Amino acid sequence: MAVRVRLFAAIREAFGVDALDLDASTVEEVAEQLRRRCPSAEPLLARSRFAVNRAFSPAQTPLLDQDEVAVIPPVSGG
Amino acid sequence: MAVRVRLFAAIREAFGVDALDLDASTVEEVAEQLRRRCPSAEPLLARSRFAVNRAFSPAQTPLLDQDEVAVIPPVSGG
Amino acid sequence: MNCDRIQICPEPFSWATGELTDPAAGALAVFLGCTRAERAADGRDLLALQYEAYEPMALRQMHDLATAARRRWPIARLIMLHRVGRVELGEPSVLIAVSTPHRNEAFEACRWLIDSLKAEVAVWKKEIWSDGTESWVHGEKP
Amino acid sequence: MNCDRIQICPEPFSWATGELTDPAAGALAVFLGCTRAERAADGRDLLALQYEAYEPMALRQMHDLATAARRRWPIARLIMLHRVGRVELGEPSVLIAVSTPHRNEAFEACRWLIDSLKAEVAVWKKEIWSDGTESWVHGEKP
Repeated sequence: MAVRVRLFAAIREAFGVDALDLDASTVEEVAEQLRRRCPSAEPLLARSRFAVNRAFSPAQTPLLDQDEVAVIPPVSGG
Repeated sequence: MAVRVRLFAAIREAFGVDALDLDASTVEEVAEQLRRRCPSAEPLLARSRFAVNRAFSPAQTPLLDQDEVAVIPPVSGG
Repeated sequence: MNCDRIQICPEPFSWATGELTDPAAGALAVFLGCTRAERAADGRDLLALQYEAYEPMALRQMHDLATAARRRWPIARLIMLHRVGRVELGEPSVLIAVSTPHRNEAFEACRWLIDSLKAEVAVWKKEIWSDGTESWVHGEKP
Repeated sequence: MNCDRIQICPEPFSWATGELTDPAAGALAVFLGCTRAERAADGRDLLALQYEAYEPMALRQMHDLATAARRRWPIARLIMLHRVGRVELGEPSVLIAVSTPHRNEAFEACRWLIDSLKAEVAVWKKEIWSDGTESWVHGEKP
């Protein structure tokens, strides 16, 4: 599935882009491709959650074409 | 001692005045004179505290000439 | 020296967030108490509240509460205002505002100040009802 | 239908007590979180915070929090605002404001909303220091 991956905060800066287009069939596959692409981001990726279409979603979540997957590192608003 | 007695809220309305000049040597004597002067106010006087010169003061507090004694019925600010 | 604003206000009061901001303060907590619409069991509607204060004593008590709060919490700025006179439905009668380094202490101080003010400060309210009756509140309402 | 104001704001926000007043609301509680001056152990001073949000998700989460709060407390009006962009020392980054019939529920709802927002909503802050360094905050500061 062709999915759009959104990156924020320190993850965004580690990758140097705020979005990536990947081909993946689950959230876990997105995580795996991100770890391979930027090993230095792995510790923060390990502490991050994922959102599919703007809702938190577990690793085994299946993806559909055009889904928006976002990496959500620990939040710090307020 | 010639003291000024300040009256507020329902006590003030019961007495029809917002201040009285009394001669009394303790807070308790002020209370006693108020009860005699307006028996209908007695239940609320019994639930009231007294302040001498703007600070809560117990019944046995001795008074000095020109003291300001205030009857403080249960408060309801806020 | 601190810059607390503590006032008994015969007219509607105004205030601004800017009065509370301080580089040391990461948290501002504000409480406003307002006249709330009420219907008595017999169908009368509350029109307004009329507040009366023993002003010099009330101000002294409010300053004492501010001093006590400053001993207990690291307060940067503090505002404590109370109306006297007639306060219409929805209008504020009391304002408590504090700024502190962190949010827990701001909430605690704000809550303690309004609770203490309501319990202790020499201010009274009279209810003014739609049928022309009026009644002083002396003690907690049920 | 309710009239909650829930926004992510790229510019300094403004609000007024009047947005919260309601005849049914006797109590208004407001919380503002601001950039607080800080000095690091090595002597650097904090200059500002830079906020970033995943805006559509953050807005959805804020609306969900408002809905959950309304189920739990009798909220008359609610405002929830969060800045993005650079927020200087003393400036507000977040505002939570609720009005309710009585004060206990106003304090509880306000506190719950800010605690939940800080724990869950997709917003991040970066610290900007006087020596030119910058660091993202991911997880509770010590």
